[in-house]
Parts: sequence; structure tokens; C-alpha cells
Amino acid sequence: MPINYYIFLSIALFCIGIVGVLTRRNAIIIFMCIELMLNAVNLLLVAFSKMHHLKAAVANAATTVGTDGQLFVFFIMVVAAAEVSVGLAIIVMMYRNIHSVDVNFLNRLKH
Amino acid sequence: MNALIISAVWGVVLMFAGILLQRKAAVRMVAIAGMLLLLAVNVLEINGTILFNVDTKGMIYFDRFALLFNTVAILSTLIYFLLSARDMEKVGINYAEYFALIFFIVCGICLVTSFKSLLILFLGIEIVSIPLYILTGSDKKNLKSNEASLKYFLLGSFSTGLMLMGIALMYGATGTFDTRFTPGVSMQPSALLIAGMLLLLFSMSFKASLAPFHFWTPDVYDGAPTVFTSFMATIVKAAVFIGFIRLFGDAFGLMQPQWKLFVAIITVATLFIGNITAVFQQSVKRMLAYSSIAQAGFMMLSLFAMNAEAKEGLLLYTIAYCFATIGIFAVLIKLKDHTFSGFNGFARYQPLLAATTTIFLLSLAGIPLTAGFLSKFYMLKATLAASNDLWLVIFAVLMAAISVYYYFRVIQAMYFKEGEDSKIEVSPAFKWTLVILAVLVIVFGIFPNLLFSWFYF
Amino acid sequence: MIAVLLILLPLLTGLLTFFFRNDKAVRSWALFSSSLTALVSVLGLTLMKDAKYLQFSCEWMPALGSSFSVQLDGMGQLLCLLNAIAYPLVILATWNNSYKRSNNFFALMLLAQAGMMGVFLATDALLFYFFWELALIPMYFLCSQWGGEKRIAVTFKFFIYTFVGSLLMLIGILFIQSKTADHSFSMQAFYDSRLEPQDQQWIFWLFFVAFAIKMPVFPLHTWQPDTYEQAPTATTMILSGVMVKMGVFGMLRWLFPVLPFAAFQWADFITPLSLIGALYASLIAIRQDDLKRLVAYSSIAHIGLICAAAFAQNYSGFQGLMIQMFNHGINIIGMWIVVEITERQMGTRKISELGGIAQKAPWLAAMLVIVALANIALPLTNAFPGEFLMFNGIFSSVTNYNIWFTVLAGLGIILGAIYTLNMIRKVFYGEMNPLTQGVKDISLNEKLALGAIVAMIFVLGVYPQYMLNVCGQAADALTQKFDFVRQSLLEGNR
Amino acid sequence: MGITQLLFWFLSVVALFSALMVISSKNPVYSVLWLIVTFFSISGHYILLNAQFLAIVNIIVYAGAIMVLFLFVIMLMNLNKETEPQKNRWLKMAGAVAGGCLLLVLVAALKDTNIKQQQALVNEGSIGLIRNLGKELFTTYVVPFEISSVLFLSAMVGAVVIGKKE
Amino acid sequence: MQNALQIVYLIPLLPLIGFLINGLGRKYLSKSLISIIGSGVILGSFILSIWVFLQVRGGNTADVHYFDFIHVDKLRIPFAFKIDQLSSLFLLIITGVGFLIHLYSTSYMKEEKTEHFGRYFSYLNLFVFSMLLLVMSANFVIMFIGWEGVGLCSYLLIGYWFRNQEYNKAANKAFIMNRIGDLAFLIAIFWLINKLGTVSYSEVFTVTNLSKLKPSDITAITLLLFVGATGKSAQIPLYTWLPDAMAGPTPVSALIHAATMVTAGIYMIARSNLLYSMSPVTMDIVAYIGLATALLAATIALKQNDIKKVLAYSTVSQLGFMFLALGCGAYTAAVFHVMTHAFFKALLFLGSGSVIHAMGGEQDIRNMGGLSKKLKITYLTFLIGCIAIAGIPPFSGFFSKDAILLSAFIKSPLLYGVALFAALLTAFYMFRLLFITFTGKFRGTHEQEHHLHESPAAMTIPLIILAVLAIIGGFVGIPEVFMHGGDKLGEFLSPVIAEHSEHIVSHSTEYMLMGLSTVLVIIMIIFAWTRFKNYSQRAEETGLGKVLENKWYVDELYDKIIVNPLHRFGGFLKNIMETKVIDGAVNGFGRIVNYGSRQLRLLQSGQVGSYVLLMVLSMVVFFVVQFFLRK
Repeated sequence: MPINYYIFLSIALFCIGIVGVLTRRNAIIIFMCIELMLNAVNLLLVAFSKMHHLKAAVANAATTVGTDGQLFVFFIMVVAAAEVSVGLAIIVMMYRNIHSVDVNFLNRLKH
Repeated sequence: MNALIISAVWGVVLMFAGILLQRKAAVRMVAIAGMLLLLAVNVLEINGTILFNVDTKGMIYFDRFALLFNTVAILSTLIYFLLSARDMEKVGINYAEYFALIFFIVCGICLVTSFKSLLILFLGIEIVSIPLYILTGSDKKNLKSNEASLKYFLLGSFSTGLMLMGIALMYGATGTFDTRFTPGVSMQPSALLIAGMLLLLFSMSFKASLAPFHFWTPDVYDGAPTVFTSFMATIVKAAVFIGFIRLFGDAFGLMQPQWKLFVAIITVATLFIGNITAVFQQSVKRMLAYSSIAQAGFMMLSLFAMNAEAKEGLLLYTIAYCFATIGIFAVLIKLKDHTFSGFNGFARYQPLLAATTTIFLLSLAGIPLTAGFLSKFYMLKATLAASNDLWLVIFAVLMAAISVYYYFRVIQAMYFKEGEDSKIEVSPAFKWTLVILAVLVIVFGIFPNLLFSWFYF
Repeated sequence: MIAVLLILLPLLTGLLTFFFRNDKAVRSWALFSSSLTALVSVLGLTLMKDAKYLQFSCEWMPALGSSFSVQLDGMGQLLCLLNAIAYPLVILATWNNSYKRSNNFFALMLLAQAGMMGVFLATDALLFYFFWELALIPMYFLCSQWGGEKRIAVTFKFFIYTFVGSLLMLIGILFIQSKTADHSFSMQAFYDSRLEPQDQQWIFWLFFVAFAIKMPVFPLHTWQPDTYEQAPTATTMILSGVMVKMGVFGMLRWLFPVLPFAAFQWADFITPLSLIGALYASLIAIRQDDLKRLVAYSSIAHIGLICAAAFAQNYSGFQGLMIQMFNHGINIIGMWIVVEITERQMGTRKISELGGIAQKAPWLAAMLVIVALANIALPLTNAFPGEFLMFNGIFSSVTNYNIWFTVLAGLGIILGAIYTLNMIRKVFYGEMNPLTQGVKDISLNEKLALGAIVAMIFVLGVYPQYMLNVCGQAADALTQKFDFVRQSLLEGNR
Repeated sequence: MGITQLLFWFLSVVALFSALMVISSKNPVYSVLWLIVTFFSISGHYILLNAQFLAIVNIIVYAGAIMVLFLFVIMLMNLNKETEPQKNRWLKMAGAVAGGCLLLVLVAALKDTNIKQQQALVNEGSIGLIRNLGKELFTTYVVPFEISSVLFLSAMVGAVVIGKKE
Repeated sequence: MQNALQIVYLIPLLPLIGFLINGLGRKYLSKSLISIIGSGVILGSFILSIWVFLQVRGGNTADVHYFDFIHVDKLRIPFAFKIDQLSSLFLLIITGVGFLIHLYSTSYMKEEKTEHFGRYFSYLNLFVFSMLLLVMSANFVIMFIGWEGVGLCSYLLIGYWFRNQEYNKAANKAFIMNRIGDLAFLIAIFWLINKLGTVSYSEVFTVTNLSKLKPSDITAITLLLFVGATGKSAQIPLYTWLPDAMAGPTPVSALIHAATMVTAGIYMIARSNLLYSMSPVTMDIVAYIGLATALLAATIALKQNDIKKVLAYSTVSQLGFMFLALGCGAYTAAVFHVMTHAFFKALLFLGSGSVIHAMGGEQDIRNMGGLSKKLKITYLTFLIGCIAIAGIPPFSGFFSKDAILLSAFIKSPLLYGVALFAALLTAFYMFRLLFITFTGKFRGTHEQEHHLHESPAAMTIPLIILAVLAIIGGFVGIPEVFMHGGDKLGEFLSPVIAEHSEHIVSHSTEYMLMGLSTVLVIIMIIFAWTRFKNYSQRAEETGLGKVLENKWYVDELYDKIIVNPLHRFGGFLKNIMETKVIDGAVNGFGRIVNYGSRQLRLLQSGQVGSYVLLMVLSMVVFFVVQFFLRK
């Protein structure tokens, strides 16, 4: 597959995520959109790793070039999991206090 | 490496301390002891004794600059503990955990200052951010605190997304996460690389609260418990800057023509927004938040200059800025009323605290004879040395003049306005720490050599 | 050693003063220390003329290429002397004023003195800048702590105004430093930095704005009358007597020798500006009803004249303004003392509410008349030789409009006569009114202070040559700079 | 047009469509479900790229763990009805437009890079297999791996601190 | 050898000492002591002056150098005295007349409180000191010092009764008008320095140096000096201060505003006659201005009713005559007239002082009359004074004025004609004054009449001495036509004054002119006699008379075109320019910052959505800039 396809695909997903962050006001959904963005990145990374691997494999079939990309994806997933645990905790705490997860109610702090 | 590992370990130690030790004072002692230990081992490492020999496969490299900064950061944290550790009790019940989180943050700082691989940068930034989300929200009953932490979390993870996208694009362009990728690539940088660089620039600007990615800063600093605001406004921010200058020094050192313009724009915007907006604030806490943005703008000059002088200057700036801000916050925490009028007549009832606060404010305003002046001076000098376009320097200077306006409002309130005694009790230890801090600020302002004798790198 | 003493004495004594408690003790201590400083400066002028006493240099910030080097040269010597003798006079004259927390007051005063000393002594640009600010900060606190009712806002304006100026100057310093051969801040390096004329053209303004604000030169003067009006009188005396001279001094020490081409080329623009400023201030002074503001504006007028003389850039002008700086300092302090006494006794500064004081207070009136006449440069008073030389300088300056400049300046002194005499007439002559019935003649300490001033007025007026000899060398050096400039420009044209 | 191409296009379309549904569906629960769909399609892409390990992890961790967690939370707060009041539509428009612009700009910027001819190796190559990754992870990447433990630790502490009742 | 003239410094020093003693000790000394010191020092310097004069007669002139006043590189201004014929002559006049007036004052000022008495004498001494400095100076700068010094003293003395604000205003007016003149003088000095690098007479007035000067320079310098002179010597346009200066005590008017100070201008021009002779343009201007002043002042004097005002205007007009003489190059004549004028004008003033004293402070002649019976001596001396000023042979005024008229005739008959007319007016108004005051019957109040008495000896003796001088003073300058070598003064001054107007008129014409003027003058006197021998209250003046009474409304004119506009402009600057424009701009900047702050913080809306939106938008902008705008 031409790498551009992957680039465009993941950028598209990424931007969809951003649009979600911009347009929704439910904290949880915003957070989900952020996860979407991360996944777009993951996809791109994997694609790139395969691309670099292909480039290197021409010279030497047994190369391990490109592993790092996939490992990075692994780490991203780790971090994402950690973030989710914290994030959801915060959201729940928020909900406990104001019984809403609507970010538009987050306007005590301004100016 | 020493500090990195020991800070992580000590974090765990403190978690246990929380369970085992009943008395909060004891926990505090453990924490302070830990910081002293960190300081010791870090100084040891500067002098070449490395306790743990870990092969990081070139992902982490502690050069002198990183170590020096770590020392500064740890020292500031120590002072921060000495001044404000007691006030964490008021925040919530998880006293020991707060310390643990701060130690983890220090661990993250060690990563951010010494990474050679984008992976480490990413992990470091996250290790710094996630505990901060929590500390921000640690005052659970306080809606402001909740709101601040949620905002911080959402925006922070958004910027993480940006950063990851940037890293991905860079990986696509270079095929490695190592920041020392072959310069051959950066001769004629591909669109991928530039896009990745810009995205990294954005996300780092976000972390360092530079305009136009600063919007979270005032709200978060304002909403977070003042104790933790003090910490994240000073040490964390400075650390991010070190990471910043590393990233752009190592990875994009040869792409200056591509990013100089943007850095300049961001600097100007930051200085402008930070200073101008601070003028009209009513709450000192929020004013300090904006002032931290403004100061970040000044630190940004070092990135713009990107030469040895700039690095020295950045260290000096960190010291001056951290010391002064920590000091002011330490006093601010004691006050009930965080508006300017809260300081009215302060000099009458707390002459010593007022005097030290004045020194800190003068330092922030960059008045000579204080470290603040020399650090600003260094930034300007470095910028002039790096490039001949003075407009940036002149702009920065004018903004500094404006900054005088809001810093001196506090002084005016303290000295020239009458107010009733806000009954605050402070321990002698607190007072003396503050005095020593003030003296340090002055001494570094008059004899910077005491520092520069270290700074050869 | 003398040079260092001049800075250290007030600095240390000032810091000590913070810890005094008893009011009387504070005053005596301040008087003592300032008299000591005066003694030292006189020593430096008379017995210990040798360079080894007047110079000192040691390493300070090698990393930055800056060193702690001070030197007491001709012009500096005069101003240090002024600074040193102004303080005892002021303290003496205001002996009976009561300040709350007087220890802080006098401590800050002494710190300011140390700062100004440093400004007059420093031969290192960075050091100069340090002292420049060090002199400003205590002034800020003095004015906004012990001043009049509008003090805070007014002082703040003053501070910001000056601070902006000095920051611009800082950029200029940095720029020149980056252009010097050995990247050092030393004065010599600055003098040797031959900047490109087109660079000089605008660097010049970075410096000049700073100095112009300090002096102050029209139209950057508006902070001054308010500040003088609001500040406590003792501070006002120092501000107008000594601090104002920092601007002129800085110009002669750091601007002209470093950027002679720009200084020469902008002269035709700045001279009329400052002269118009002088006339402008005099015209306003004519209409002033507030004693303090009147004196303030008259000070602006004098400074404008001095600035114009500086930009005449010839020997006579330099000599004139150098001694004039000293004499103006003395006279203006005398004026302030009289004004202060009047205000303290009458409780008002409104000229229209006063009158006939001379009948009850002949000494006060006599002193005022003498000081005032010195202020309008009557011959045989100290101001005459200075203004004479300054006018002569302006007249013989190398420009096509020298005559017109001279005439403008001359109008200035006519207007000066008008407002000064009117002030005397309205305040001291004429019939008394109920308010002025209660006036008492001046007390001993005031007599001492004023007497000393009057003595100086006459001595320096009859025999100015001594002062001229002191600062002759400095003037000579400056003149040579500009002769060189004119030479090279002539060759450029050829 | 081989099978892989077909699969690629199919998965891409599914991914994009479901992603759009995530941000457009009123009901949070639907959003979650659509997001899971997206993840599955992305996992499909992984398999297509012969990165089986990641594909599995993606499904287990994301679709399995994280999404379920989301679902729990939403249920807990019973937001499962279409409660979300409409955001100010101008802001909505602005958001959509801004995102669109970003998409356009990025695509336009990256459409012809110097690597655009290069291929991403599809359904072959062994680096994506668990053996290689594991070897790499526990040799070269052991330090980051350990560091990420600190991350987890802090996250855990944080979750406790925030979540614990006082 | 040490020149005997070294000790001339005593001449100014004595009065200075007197000033210091009287000034500082005025509280403690007794009146008699004050008067002794005050007059004694003047007497001392008078005696010294005589000795100096004799020395100079003996041909022993000298430049006495004491110390360098100012010495900056090439420019050297020594504090030095020049003792030569001119200065020694002036020394005599100043100290002599000065002494008499001091003497007179001792009794005239009796009523004053002691300390004010002391103040008075200290001022008087200070004045003499400055005046001596002025005439003895060896260069223009020292002359300028004296020049301003006398201005100061006249200011102090006019405002002597400082409780009266009108007097103070007059004093200020005098000082400021003098200042205007002084400025011109100063500029002239700078011009000289600029061109020649020196200000010493002995160096300036040398053929080599003068030849260095371009004609334009000379004209400029001389004109500027002349402007200075108009200030000091009350010529058009700066004359208006002198009449007001009559606010001072009468002896002061006699000394300063008649005998000595106002002649400083003549002295200065006579001093620099070499310069002036080189610039015909200036000479003409000087002549015309002088003549105009003489005429104008004379016309005004016709209608004045204040005894001192009349004398003041006559002074102005006499000064005009002197300038006419200078303008005609008859420097000697001018100096001659200065001398004679000093005698008879001082006499007249002192006489008027005596009258005022007798009338108990009354100055309006309309309330006088018939005083001749009561005040014999005063009357006689006053009469002599009038005859002298009117210029009837053989009284002193005749010779000097005749010399002036002659020089005017030589320059042009027209000038002569006008000058003669002015002289006739002089005769007329002087005798008008005399008759109204002393003849007819008394018109004052009863107690005034009762109070009338002849003044004490201390006042009459000076009158008598001056009267004698007024009679015989003219014989030092008898014209050639009467007596060969009669012009002692001319010979005496010839070394310093290069007289270039040769006697080109034949003796017959000269006789003719003299006869003419004399006859006309006598006719005038008779005419005055017929009109005023028994004068009585008149109706309000109308038409020209009113204009004259109001001094041609010159003061009002000056107020209109100079003073008021200046005042208004000052107000404009103070209230609009300063506060609104300049300070407004400064504060405006602060306001802008504040406003910007208030607006900018609205960006911080508190909405996460808007934050992200702003971030995304700025990202888009950055990308666009990077990828599509930059090349």
C-alpha cells in the first residue's frame, strides 16, 4: 500500500477526533475523541514502521528495523490506559460534585 | 541517573510512609530527607560518581547541563518543601501521596531534562502531567479545583495527542525516535519532518504555557490548591523549558530557519498576552499565573537565541524565577485574601515577610541587584548575540516595563496602603528560610559568579 | 580608595540606619555619615588628588566582561562633591521635619546617595546601569511612602517613566558591548568601539531617551512637576539638586564619547527642542500659583538650557554646563529650603494666598532674594559664570542657527527673571494678610544651611576659576572627540 | 485490485464512518459503541499490516478494557439517554470548520512528500510478531518499560487519591 | 615697578565694605553710625578718585589686573580695572555726586525705621560699588557685571518701600526691561568673543583686531551694544521703566535715575567709540533714536503734573540728547553733557526732594505754588538748575547742549532743527514746573501750608554745592570760538576718544547757532512765565493734551501687544498643552494598556471548547504560514 493512503487515513481520523473535541460538550465523549486521535497516531506509526522495514529489508531480509515504531504504539497504549484511569476518576469526581459532565458548566474560572 | 532512580524509589517509600507513619510531621521529615538525598546524589553525579550504571541504549543521557538543571530543580523543590510542605495538610487527607506524586514528578523532570529519544520525552512529559492532573484536583470538595483539574486533563491529553502525531510524523520522516537522527535528513527537511516539528512545537508550547496555547494556565493555576500552583508554576514549567531547548537544540538544531520565525511569533505573543492581561487582574494568584506566562515568554528568548549564553541564562533564569515565585506563593498561601487588597498594610504587621516579598517581586520585575535582573539581562544579551534584529529585544523590554506595573501594585498595597491585620502566624523556621531565599536572590543578583563558576559546559 | 569610600560610606551607614530606633539618633547619625562623606569628597578634591586614590578596579563578572571599576575624574568630582555636600545641607535644613519611621527614611536617603555616587563614579557600563537603578529604587519608596496625598500614583508614573528609559538604555549598552572588541563593558572599550554612523543614529536615541527622561527634557518632563510637588521636600531637594544631574552626566560620560557622530548630527534637532522646552517651562512657571511647581518648572527650564549647551559641543559649553550642574544643584536646593520653610510655616504653597512675609522674616526674605537672584544668574553669583560660558558655547556652536539658539536661550533668562521676581514680589513683599501674620524668621539650623549655600553662591560667583580648573580636563577630552568628528565629516564631504 | 486493497478500502471506510458516528451520535452509549467499531477496523488495519500483536492488544486493551470502562462510567451516571443539550451551533460550526481546515491544510502539506512513492509492506514481514517485539522490548526498550511502571504507579496513586471517599 | 594705581581696587571696595557693614549690622547700628559709615566710605572713594584723577592728568594711566575671573582655553577674562581719562572722569562724577546724595539722604530718610535706614544705605553703597565696577572695568564682561549690578540696585531701591505692590511692580518692570537690554549686550559680548576671542578693551580696540571684523559684524555688535544701552539709559523703545522708577526715594532718583546709572549706556558707547565710528549705519540709528527719544520725552514732560515725573521725562529727553551727540560722533560732547547733566539734574531732583519733604510727601505740583517764599534756598538752587538745563549762557548746560546741537548741525541741519525744538520744549516744561511750583499762591491743604519749612542743612548744603557746579561746570568745555584751548575736556579725553568730526563750520555760523538757540530759549521762558506765573486748577486735558498726559499710551500699547499675549499664551500652555496634550499622551498610554488588558482577558472565556478552538485555529494559521506563505 502506498504510504500516503495511511497518512491521509490517519490524519483524517485525527482531525475527526479534533472536531469531536471541538463540537461535543460531554466530557466523556471529548475524552473518547482524544482516544480516537491517539489511535489515529497508532495506525500511522504502524504504517511507518512497516514502510521503514520494507526500505531496510531490501538490503537485508532479516532486519528488525521498524520494531521501534510498533513498540512505541505499545507504549502509547500503556499511557492511554493510565490516562483513562486518571481521567475517568476526575470526571467521576466532577460528576459527584455538580452531577453533570457538561464542560460548559466549567466556567467558574475565567478572565 | 541517580536522581532518576532514587526519586522513583523514594516515591514508593513515601507511599509506605503514608501507611506506616501516623504523624504528618514525620512524613514531611521523610520527604525532606528524600529531597536532601536526591540533592546529594545528584551533586555526586555531577562530580562523576554514578551509583547505578544502567545502559539506556542511548535513550537517556545525563550531560552537565541536565544535571545542573536537575540540581536546581531539586534544590527549588527542597526549598518549596521547607516553605510550603506544612500547608499541604490543609488540602486533603492523602498527605503522603501528595509527596509521593511530587517525587514521581521529579522523576519525570529528570527524564524530560535528559532524554535523547522522543519516547523518553513522551514518557517523561506524561509522568510529569498525570500527577499534576491529580494534584490540581486534590482539593476534592472545591469545585474550582475540580474544574481546574478536568480542564487541565482534557486540554493536556489533547496536547499529548498533538505531540504523538508530531512524533509519528517525525518517525515517518526519519525512521527513528532518536533525537540525534542523521542531519542529512534535515538538510532539506521534508514536509513530514516540518509538520512533525511544528506539532511538537505546539504541544511543548502548551506544556510550557506559551501563547496561543496558554489558555489552560490561568484557570488551572487559579483553581489548583495554591500549594501545588506554586510547584507547577515554577519547577515543572522550567523543566518543560529544558526539555524544549533540548528537543530543539538536538533534534532541530539544523532546522533553525524553519522554526526561528515561529518561536519569535510565539515569544512575542506570550510576552504580550501575559503582561497585558496581568495588568487588570484583581487576584494576586491569578496575576501570578499570568506573570508566569509572561516570564515564560522571556525564557522563550533563550530558545530563540539557542547558544551557550542562552543555556546559562536559562539556568540562571530558572533559579531566579523559581526562588522568587516559590517565595511569593509561600507568603500568599498564608494569606486568607488572595486579592491585592489582601496585602494592604502587610508591611505594618509583617515587616519581615513584606520585605522579603518585595525583594522577590523586584526580582520578578527584573530590577537590578536581584537575580531576576541578571537573568533577563542574560536573555537579552543572548538574543542580541544570536541575531541582530533588535525589535524582539525592544519589545521584550517594553513588556518588562509593563510587568513592573502589576508587580509593584503588590508592593504599593503592602507598604503604602492601610489595611487591617490579617492575623497570620508563621514559624520562625519559615521566616528564616524566606530570608535566606531573599538573600540568595540578592547575592546571585550581585555576584552571579558564584553560579557561573559551576556553569562550564 | 576615595572613590570606593564615597560609595561604601553612604551604603553601609544607610543599611545600618535601618536598625536605629530613636528618632534623634537617626538624624544625628545620618548627618554624621553624610558629613563624613562630604569630608571624604573634599579630601579627594584637595589633599588626595593622586590617581591612586581616585581609581579603583577589581574583577566582578568576568563571565560577562564586566568589572567593578570606579574612577573620580573632573566632572564626576564636581558632582560627587555636590552629592556629598547636598546631603548635610538637606538634613540640616529639614532637621525639624518629623517623619514616621524616620530610620527607614534616612536609610533610604543614604542608599540613594550611594547609588548616585556610583553613577558618577562608575567606569563600567553595567556597573553604571546598576547604580542608575539603585539610585532610583530608594527614591521610589521615599516618594510614595512619605509624600503628599497623590503620592502613590504620581511616584509610580515617575518610576515607570524612568524605568522604561533605563531599559532602553540597557539595550543600547548591550548592543554596544556586543560590538566592542573584547566584549567588555569597560568605559574605555565603549569609547574605542567605533560604531558605524548609521548604527549610531538610532542607538543614540536608546541612550538619549533614558537621559532625557531623567533630566528631564521637554517633552518627556511631565513626571517631574508632579513628583516634586508630591515628594517629601528633603527628597525633592535631592531629586532636583543631584539626581537630575545624573541625566546630564550620563549624557556626557556615556553618550557623547561613545556615539559622537550621532550626537553631532542630532544636535541641530535636539538643541532647539531643549531650548523650546526651556521657554515652554518658563512660560508655564509665569502662570504657576504653586510655589513648588514654579520651582520645578524653573528647574526644567535650567536643565533645558544645560542640555542645549551640551549639544553645542564645544569647550566653553562643556565647561559652563559642568560647573553649572554644580551651581544649579546648590541654588535649587536653596530655593527648595526657602519654599519648604514657607510652606511649613504657612501651611500653603499657593502664591496668591501669601504676601508680606519679608516684614516679619527679613532673614528669610534676604536669603530668598539672594538665592533667587543666583537662580536667574545675576553676575557675581555662582550661576553667572556657568550660564555665561554656556551661552558662549551655544553662540559659538558649529551650526547655522547659533545666533537664533542664543536668542532663544536669552529669552529664557528674561522669562526667568519675570517669574522669579514676580514670585518674590507676591510672596515676600506687599502687605501681610492674616495667614502670613504668624510667620517667624528662620531658625538656627536653617540659617546655617542657607548661610552655607549663600556663601558658596558668592565665593563661586566671584572666583569660579577653581571649579573650571577641576573639570577642565574632562571638557577638553569631550571637545577633542567632537573636533575629531567635525574633521572626519569635513574630510568625508571633500 | 487484490484482496488486500479491497480490505484496505473497506476498513478505511468503516473506520472513518464509525469515527464520524462517534462524534455525531446523540447518545453517548452509541458513541462508545461506534468507537469500538472504529477500534476494530483499526485492528483490522493492523492485521493487514501484519502487526498481529498490536492488533490483539488493541482489541483487548482498548475495545476490551478501556471502552468497557467508559461504558461503565456512562451507565453509572446514566447518561444513556440523549441528554446532551445542544452546544451553541455557531461554536459547533466553527469547530467543524476549524477541524476541516486543519485536515485540508495537513493533507495539502503532506500530499507530495519525498516518501510518497514508498510502500508500507502489507501482510508479510515478521517484525509485527510477538517474538520480535518481545525481544526488542525486553532488551533495547527495557528502560522505558521500567519507567512506564512509574507512570502506572503515579496513575494508580492518582486514581486512588481522586476516587477515595473522604 | 609696582604701579601706584594698583590700589584703585579700594575705590569700589570701600562702598562694598560699607554695604556689608550696613547690610549685616542694620539691626544693631544706630542711624547716625549708619549714615557716617554709608557716606564716609563714599567720601573715601571720592578722595581716592580725585587722587586717581590727578594721576591720570599726570598721564599715568594703567590696566590693573587682579586675577582671572574666567579662563577657559583661549578665552581669558581677567578681573582687571582700566584707569584712564574716561573712567577717571566718571569716577569723579559718580563718587562726587554720589557723596553729596548720600549726605542728603542722611537727613531725607530720617523718618525711616533704623533697619530700613540701614537697608537703604547698604543698597546705596552697593549701587555705588557696582557703578564703579562698571566704569573701572577693563573688559566688557566685568562691565557687564557692574551693568547688571546697577540694574539690581535700582530694582532694590525702586522697591525700597516694598509694602507697596505698585512700587514693587515698577521695580520688576525696571529690572526686566534692563534684562532685555542686557541680553543684547551679552550677545554682543559673545559675538566679540566668537570673532576676536577676547573682551578686553585694550585688545579689542586695536587696529589689527578691528580690521579682523567684517563690517556686518561691527554693525551687529554695535547695534546689540546700543540695544543694551537703550535698556540702561531709557531710550526708545525701552524707556518706559524710568518714569515708573520714580517710585523710589527721591535721592535714589537723583543718584541712579538721573546722575549716574542711566548714563552707563553713554559711557559704554563712548568706551567703544572706535567700534561705533566704523559703522555709519549704527551711528545714524543711534542719532535718530536719541533724537526721537528726546522729542518724545519732552512732549510728554509738557503735561506731567507729578514733579518727579516731569524731571524723569526730562532726564529721558536729556539722555536722548546725549545719544544724539554720540550718533553724531561727538563723544566728548556726550560725555560733557553727562557731566553737566549729572550736576543740574541731581540738583533738580534733590530740590524736588526738598520740596516734597517740605510738602510732607506731596508730589503733585497742582497742589503747590508760591513755595518761593518759604523755601528760599531750594527755590534759588532749583532756578539755577532750570536755567542750566534750559541752556542759558554761561550756565553749564549751555556749553554741553550747544556742543551737541553743533554736532547735530554738522551731521545735518534737519537733525539740528528738531534737536533745537526739543531743547526749546525742555526750557518750556522746566520753567512751567518752576513757575507752577514756586510762584503764584499756595494751592495745597491747610496743614500742608502750615507744615511748610526749609529743609535742614544736610539737605541744603548739597543743593548749594550742586548749584555752584551747575553754574561753573560748563567751563571745562568752552568752545574754541570763545577761547582757544578752552575745551579742556576735549583735550583731556582725546587719548581715549578719537574725535573725528572736525570743526568744518565757520565761527560765524557757530555764533549764529548759539545766538539763535539762546534767544529762542529765553523767548520760551518768557512764554512759560506768562502762562504759568499764577497757575490755577485747570479743566481735564483734552485731545493732544490728554494723549500727552497719558504718555502717548505707550505703556498701554506694550501691555496690549506684548505682556498680555505672553500671559495668555502661558496660561494656554499651562492649562491645555501641559495637562491635556503632553501629560495626556503619557497617561493615555497607561490607559491604553489598561483597556487592552480588560479586552484581552475576555479571550479567557473559561470554556474548554473555545480554548481548543483558538488553539486549533492558531495551529492552522501556523501551518498555512509555513507551508503556503513562506517560500
